[in-house]
Parts: sequence; C-alpha cells; structure tokens
Amino acid sequence: MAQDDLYRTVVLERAKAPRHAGPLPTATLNGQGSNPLCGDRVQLHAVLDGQGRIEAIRHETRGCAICAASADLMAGRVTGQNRTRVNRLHAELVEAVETGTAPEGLGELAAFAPLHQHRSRRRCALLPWSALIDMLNDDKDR
Amino acid sequence: MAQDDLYRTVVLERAKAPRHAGPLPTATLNGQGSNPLCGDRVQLHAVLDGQGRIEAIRHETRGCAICAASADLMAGRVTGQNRTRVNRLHAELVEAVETGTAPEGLGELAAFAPLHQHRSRRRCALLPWSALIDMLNDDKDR
Amino acid sequence: MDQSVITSVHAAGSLRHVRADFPILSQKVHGKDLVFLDSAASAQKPRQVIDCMADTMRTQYANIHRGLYWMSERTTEAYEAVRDQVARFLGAAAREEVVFTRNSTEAINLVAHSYGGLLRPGQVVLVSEMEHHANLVPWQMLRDRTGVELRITPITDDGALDMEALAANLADGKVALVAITHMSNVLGTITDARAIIDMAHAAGAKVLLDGSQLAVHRRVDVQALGADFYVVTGHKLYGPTGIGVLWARRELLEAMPPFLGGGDMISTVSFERSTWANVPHKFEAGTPAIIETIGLGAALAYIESIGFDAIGAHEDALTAYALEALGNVSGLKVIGTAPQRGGVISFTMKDVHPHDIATLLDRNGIAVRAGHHCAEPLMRRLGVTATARASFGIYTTPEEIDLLARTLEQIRGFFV
Amino acid sequence: MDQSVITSVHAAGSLRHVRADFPILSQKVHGKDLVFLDSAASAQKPRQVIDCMADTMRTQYANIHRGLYWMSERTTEAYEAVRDQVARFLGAAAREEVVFTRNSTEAINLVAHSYGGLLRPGQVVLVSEMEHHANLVPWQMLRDRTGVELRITPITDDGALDMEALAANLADGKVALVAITHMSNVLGTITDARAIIDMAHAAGAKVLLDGSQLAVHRRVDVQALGADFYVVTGHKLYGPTGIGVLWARRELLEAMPPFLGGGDMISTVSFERSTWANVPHKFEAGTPAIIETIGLGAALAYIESIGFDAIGAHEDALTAYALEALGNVSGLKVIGTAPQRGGVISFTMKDVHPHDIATLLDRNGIAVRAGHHCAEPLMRRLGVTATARASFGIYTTPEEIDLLARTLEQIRGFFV
Ligand SMILES: Cc1ncc(COP(=O)(O)O)c(C=O)c1O
Ligand SMILES: Cc1ncc(COP(=O)(O)O)c(C=O)c1O
Repeated sequence: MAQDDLYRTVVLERAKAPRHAGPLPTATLNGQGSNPLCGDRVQLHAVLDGQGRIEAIRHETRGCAICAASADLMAGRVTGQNRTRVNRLHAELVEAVETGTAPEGLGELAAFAPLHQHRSRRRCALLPWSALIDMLNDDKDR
Repeated sequence: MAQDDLYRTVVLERAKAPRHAGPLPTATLNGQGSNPLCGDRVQLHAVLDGQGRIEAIRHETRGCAICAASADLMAGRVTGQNRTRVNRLHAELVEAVETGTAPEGLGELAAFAPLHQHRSRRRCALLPWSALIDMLNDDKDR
Repeated sequence: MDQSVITSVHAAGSLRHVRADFPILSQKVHGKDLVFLDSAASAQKPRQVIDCMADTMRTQYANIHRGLYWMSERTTEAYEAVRDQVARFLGAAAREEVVFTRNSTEAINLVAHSYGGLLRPGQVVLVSEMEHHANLVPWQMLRDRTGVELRITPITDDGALDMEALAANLADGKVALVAITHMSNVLGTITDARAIIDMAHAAGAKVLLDGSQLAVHRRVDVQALGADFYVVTGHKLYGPTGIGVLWARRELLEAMPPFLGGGDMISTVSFERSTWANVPHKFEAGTPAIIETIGLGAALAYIESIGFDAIGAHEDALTAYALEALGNVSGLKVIGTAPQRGGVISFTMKDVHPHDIATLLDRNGIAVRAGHHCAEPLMRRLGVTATARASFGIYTTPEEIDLLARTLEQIRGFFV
Repeated sequence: MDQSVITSVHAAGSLRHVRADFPILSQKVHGKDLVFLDSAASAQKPRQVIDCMADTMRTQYANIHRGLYWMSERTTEAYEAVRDQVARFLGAAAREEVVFTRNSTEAINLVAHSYGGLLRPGQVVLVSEMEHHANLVPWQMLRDRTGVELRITPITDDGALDMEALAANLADGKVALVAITHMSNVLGTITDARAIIDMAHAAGAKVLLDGSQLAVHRRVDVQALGADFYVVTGHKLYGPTGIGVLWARRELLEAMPPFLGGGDMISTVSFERSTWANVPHKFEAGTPAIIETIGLGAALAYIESIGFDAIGAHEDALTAYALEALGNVSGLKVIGTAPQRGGVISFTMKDVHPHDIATLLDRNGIAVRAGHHCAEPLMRRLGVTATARASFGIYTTPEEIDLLARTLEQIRGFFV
C-alpha cells in the first residue's frame, strides 16, 4: 500500500504532531463540539481582536486522525480571519468533501477532498469547523 | 366450465337437497363442530342401539356445499355402523383428501378426493366427521 | 366487452406492457391461465422490484448506518434515499417524518403503543365499523391496558362512513384520536379524509388514516389532507413483503416515546440510562429490512413511472365495468355501494357459500378471496359470515373481469 | 501462510465452491477486490437465497393463511415449511414454538413486552456487561415502565462471563429471567450456555439466549441446552433482511399475552372483545415477511448443505490463524481473549484511531467495522471508546486474513 491520498503527509503529520494544540490561558472564547458516535471531541479556545478577527486559537482534540488534523489545520488557517472568512472557508471545505474537488484557494485543507468517497468520515473533518462556527455565533449572539 | 369433478352431482345434490338433515326428537346423543374461520357449523343428533351402533342420525348444517354434502353423505353412510367402523371410514376419507386417491370401499365419499388440491377446504369435508367422532367419544367417556 | 372500457383501460398505462412486467401473470393454475383478482390482499411484484432486490444482494449489500466502509455507505445511501422517495410519495413535509415498519399493522401498533401511551383514561380513540382488524385490535389492546375508551362510528347501509354519527361521536370533545381507514378493504369505500380530518381537528382530535388500500390506487398528499398519522404497507404497493411505512407529523414523533429498544434507535447507552436517537431513527430498532426497503423504492419508482392519473383512470374504468358485469350475474349481490369507491368488490351469491365460489373460481384459474377479510365486526354489521371479494391491480384486464362474471354465472348454474 | 491452515480451511466445505455461491464477493471497492470482514454485522447472501426469493416473486406468490386459492395455499405451505425447518435447525420440540419476527431485536422486545409484562416489581432481569444494545435497552425500557430491577453480571478481564458473579447475582432468588448473549458480537466470547441455564434454573429463573451471533457458527439445540427463549436473526445467517426468529417453550408462549394486534393473530374479533389465535400465530400480526421467510428457508438449507461440522472447523482454523496473524502486527491489541470463542475479533492499535483503521482498510477493499458495535457499556468496561472488528463468514479465506494483517502493518507504519 502506497502513500494514501487521504491520509497524506500533511494529515498524518498534523495528527501526530499538532502545531496549535493545547490550552490557551488568555482565551476569552471557548467552544466545543463532539460526535457521540465515534467519541470524537474538539475543544476550542480563542481570543478575538477589536475587529472580530481571530487573534489566537488553540484546540484540544481527542479523536481520529482526520478530526485532529482538521482541527490543527483549521487553527493555523483561521488565525487572523474574521467570521465571514471562516464561514467561507467552511463552505469551501464542505464543497471539497462533497464533490471531491477542492475550490482554488483551499490550500492544505484540500487534503480532505478524498473524503468525498467516505461519506461517514466527512463529519470528522467538519467537526472542528462546526465547533468554531458555533463558538463565533454564540459570541455574536451575546 | 364443465361439470366440476370436485363439485360433482352427488355433492351438489346433497348440499341442495339433503336426505338426513333436520332435528331428531328421539336423539340420545347430540354433538357439534364448527370452524370459526368460515362460520361453518354442524350439529348432530343420534341414537345408538344396544351394540353401540348408530341406529339413527341427523344433522343440521350451516356452511358451504362441501361441508353440507359431507354431513349428509356421512349420515347416510354411518347409519348402522359402530365407532370402530366410523373411525375407519374417517381415516379413509382423510387419506382420500390428502392423497387425491380414494381407498376402495369409500363409495360416494370418494367425491371429496379432489380436495387434495384444495388444502384449505379439506377441513370443510372433515368437520362433520370430527364432530361425530367427538360425540361418540364423549358418549364412551361418560 | 364494451369498447370504451377496452380503450380507456388500454390507454391507461398500456396494459399489455404493464402485464409483461409481472412474470407471475404467465403462470398456470390447475391447468388454466392465472387470473389474479386478490391484489387487495397482496399485489404481485414487477420484475423491476424483483431485479432490484436481487441486484442489491448480488452487488451492493452490507449492514447500514454504522459501517465506515464503502459497501455499507452505499447501502445506507440506497436505504435512506427510499426515505426521501416515500416522503415525496406521501407528500410529507420532511424525510424525518417517515418511519419504516414491517407493515401497516406494525405501524398502527407503533402509534397505539407510543402515542396511545400518552393518552389518559377517559380520553377516546374513535374507529369505524369498517376497520380492518389491524386498525381495531391494537386500539382494543390499548383500551384494555390503559383505560382509554374505544368508540365506534357506524357506517351507512351503502357502506359509507356515517358522517352525522361521526359528528355526534366527536361532540363531547373527549376524542383524542380518530383512527379510520382511507379505503375499505371489504367495501371498496373511499372515505372523505379531508372532511373527517377537518371535523376531528375542530373537535381537538388527531387523525390516523389507514392508507393500506388507498395508497395503491390514488395519490396521497398528507399535507394537503392535513393528516397526523398515515400508514401504508409495501406488499400491496407492488413492493416486497416485510416493509411498511408510518408517516407522522414530526412534532408528534418527537413527543412520542420509543416503541422497540435496541441498536440504532439510541443516542447513548449506559446501564443506568439511555437516550434516544433523533426521529425517525428513534423508532427503527435493530437491523431494518434493508433489502425490502430498497425494493420498496423500486416499487414506488415503478408506480410513479405509470403515474396515478393512469392508474386511477384504469381502475375507475375497470371498477365501473366490473360492477356492471357482476350486477348482471344472477343471484349476485355486491356488498358496498358507496359512491366514492376503488377497485375492491365484495359480493355474495344466493345459495352459494363464498368458500365454494372461491374454490370453484380457483379451479378455473381465478384467484379471489373469500372470508371475513380481517373485518369480523363489519361482517356482523353486514349480516353475513363471509363474502367473496375480487380486487384489481394495475395489471387487471377487462377480459379477466369478463371471465370472472362468466364463470360466476356458471357456478350459480350448478347450485340452482 | 501456514500450510495446515490452508488444508483445514479448504477441506471445510470446499471454500472455493462456497465463494462462488456469493456473487457479491467478486465486486471491486475503490478499485480493489472486496474483502468482506464484517459478516458479524450482516452476512452476504448466496445465490441460492437470492434465486429463491426472486423465484418466489416470479412464480409462486400470494398473501398467506387466508386465501382459499392455489397460489395462496402454495405460498402458505412454503412459508409454514420454513417454520418446520427452523424448528429442526434450533432443535425445538415443536413447530409451534417458532415465532417469526423482523430480527433479533424485535424478538427480544417481544419477550420483554409480553413475558416481561408478567413480571412484578421486585423481580429481577439479569443481563451481562457484554450485551448488545438489543439485549439491554428493551430490559431498561421494561424496568422504567414496570419497576422490575435490572441487574448486570460483569465479565472477567479476558472477556468471559464472570460465573462467580453470576452465582452471586442469582443468590437472592429474585431473578426471574436471565437474558444473556450466547456469543458476543464484540469479544467473540462464546458463553457457557449449559452452565448458565443450569444455574439459573436452580435459582428459579428462566433463560433467554441471544443467539444472533452464535447460531451462525455452531449448531444450536435448544432442548439439549434446556433454554427457555432463543433468538436469531436471518440476515446474519446468510438470509434476507427483515426476518428473525423467536423460539420459546410452548407453555411460555401460551402464557404470554400477545405483542402486536391485528389480522392473523386473532381467533375472533368483536368490538367488545377479541380472542387470540393459538401459538405461534398469536404473535404474528398482519402480513408477515412472506418472501423473506421463504428466503430464510433457503439460507438454512444452504447452511445445512455445508454442515456445522465443516463450518465450525473452517471458523476455528481461521480464527486461530487470524489471532496469530493479528498478534504479530505491531501495536495491535486483540480485545477479548476468552478461551471459548468464535470468528469475531476486536482490536485496537496503538496511536491509530479505529475509524482511521476502518477507512484505510476500506481504501484497500477491506471491509471491517469500527465503533462501539452497539455495545457502549461494554466499551466503557473495556476502557475504550471504540474498537475495530474483523469477523468471518463461511466464505472468508486465510489469504484475506493475510491481507488484513499486512495492510494493518502498513497502516501502523503511517502513524509511527
Ligand atoms: C385496510 C387495511 N388495513 C390494514 C391492513 C394490514 O396490512 P398488513 O397486513 O400489511 O399489515 C390491510 C391489509 O390486509 C388492509 O386492507
Ligand atoms: C449479539 C447480538 N445481538 C443482537 C443483535 C441484533 O440483531 P438485529 O439487528 O438483526 O436485530 C446483534 C446484531 O447486531 C448481535 O450481534
């Protein structure tokens, strides 16, 4: 079995050695998401700047490689972005996992496009994102 | 449709104009049988002689032609016979309806042999007989 | 045979092509061509359904919902796609309102158990005099278990629901649920579901329609009707056995406790306490009838490919033709003459027991049902112990009806 | 691969011929040959079953039990003949002890409802820590409805039933029913049913065995075991979905009130009161899964044609081989090491989530299950959230196991 195109280097690396994992003592926003079916759980901690952009974000993820890598890639990718941009990235990721083709500009997140062949695993990649969107929405509603 | 070999003349005649139907005021034995599924009901009235032979028997039957004809042919056939003989005739009738071939000596009762192709109707022909056997057994048990 | 019947029947879905889809119709019985006039008991299956089930088992089968692998995902998709199809077929507001059951009987029992369990003593379940046992016995069992009252709305002499009596039965405001057939399997009567629902809702009652018969013959639109519960059964819809449907409004399903416990209907399980999955899964415990559900999808697609316009026209023409043909048979009496009716005709014949009719027809290849048709109380109301019943499907031809009428005339001849 | 394994496996029912009977095994998945190692979730179907169901629908179908015509009588005979077949398959004393249900889950719910309803608060239902949700949730629902107590017998660390704890749980004489799996769908453990039954009977308790897994792998003899209730599910027995079996001692069935109400389960019906049909029909309401029951008959005939001697030998050899092969994969831990076991092997792998294992295997054509296997409390007992599970059928080959082990080793390589 050769290098798998779903479990690419980037996915495996981030799952094994995440760059944005751990607590964030300065966090003003905290959120979480879980998938009771497989026991995956993502906790998010973030600070927003004055313009509503994500200044810093960290995740604590217990789950499969897809979920852990997705959380870590997400954290890297959304730093410095606002809600609108997060929603757009999320929509593009959804498109990628549903069609198998990544919209241009998705960058490393395109690694998850092969999930289009694994319907039941899409949720693993999307879980961190829905946790993030919930967290940002909760903040706005306050 | 030609004369049907199940609904032969003898069956139709006896169903339409039974020879042994009606009450029997002198009856010392009374019995009945019914099939709740189709609403068939046979009432029997009989007198036995000193040797346990059926001296007289009449039936009151509400039901299909097969059941009515069977009751009437039975009444004619068992008059003068004892329990042993009744049981034998019953066994032969069962054999006829199950195999489609009537044992020799079944006489007019052989008319029911084609029921072998109509499993769900066999009970119609056998109902008067089981009522009779029950009645004779009840008498013996007393 | 009347030429206009031939025309309208043949126009309706090109009967010859339809018949070619049903392999069983070329079978012989007692040496005669099979004439199958018992579709109301269970319909025959087109090759589209047979092939779909066989192909599923040959090429794309695994247990569903929990498998992370390709075969399981594809099978799950095929299974869940039928939920969408059923939702469209019944005009449901959402796929989540579609619960798969074994048959209509289980669907009604599910409601009697889960919704019925929410009722209080003193509340009333109202059924009619013409219900199939499936829509009577579960309510009797509920009554005997919980002390709700079971009330019966009579029918008129022609076999229609007595709408005045219905109004009277609803008047005290105690009726919580009206459970009534949308089409009688004995009389052929199509009830006025819209009127029943409007009256029931005005009296604060919910309505369950037993669509086991109707859904085969007419397009159902549960939202347009305003129904609360609707049940259908796959095997009468030219589909497999072992699969039926309960449709219910989402909020009702959500308020109802589960029926059967087991895998797939749970959210989390611990020894102390379990929580339930969302609807509809809360009501689908254990491995469902996967292949049959997929087969039901093929049956619905087949029905849609013919279309209810053609199906309705065909059956109306056939039914009118049959009523006339049977009306001419000496000594024959049609039971059930309500104006709104479908292709199910019960009859008795003077001096001939229904069982003898059925057997003599069978000996000529013609399959009709005889008995109480799982509606004993209705038989009592009609003053008979049994009737003979001929019922039509999309494959029934006017020639078959001619043969039925002719053979009945001959049978009658034997007995007089 | 070890030559002796090849020999014993091939001797067992000529594997090549067996595989040729299962059309799906020649399918490709993600461009690879399908390697189906999820038979414990649901088995694939041999052409004998597929053809039987298709032929039934093509040539010999009608609703059963009430029809007086040839097609109905023949279909009734075919359906009821399967009851005899199941009775022989399970070693039942009489055909009347065989009740057809949708699946194991419904069979257990039937018992929980009808037999459970006879229990009194204070009486105890005893299950084990390794039950499938199907044999746990119905008893929880019974507990919550009626106030009977639900007691749990633990398992030992190797995954066997803790027989001392069982004895302790039975000691107060309050246990009315022991409901325990005959073979775990997670651990592969085969429980000592004879010992359990003897202990339970001595304590005055009845015993229900969940034979969903076991009956696929070993000959069952309910009379020799002395069981009171036994359940199996058709789709794991190489049969159709939508059909399962409850076997119970006749006197128990006779004492139990009915479960679902409707047609066919009644003797007489009036609005005031209905009476029930004799067993087993009392428990079979409505149109049953006719085609599926007949298909189950074909599946049992197929199994018998191979024979449980061959099936058992094949699976024992495969299981031993697989335990060894998997044991050699680095970081892999087999969960469940009870001495008596069948061909179901759960495992975890250091640093690799079971879901990633399942997906990566799937991408290589290999279907295994990953998750809680409908046994959440057992997962908690084992201290895991999920496991991966490979399970074997009569068509599984040692080559497939080699491929599994090799691919797992590669997967492991990705993650370290
Ligand atoms: C009106 C009606 N309701 C309910 C049923 C029960 O259907 P099933 O036996 O498929 O549950 C029938 C079928 O006999 C029916 O005709
Ligand atoms: C041990 C055990 N019990 C019960 C069941 C439930 O079987 P079904 O889903 O067919 O009702 C299963 C199957 O998953 C099982 O493995």
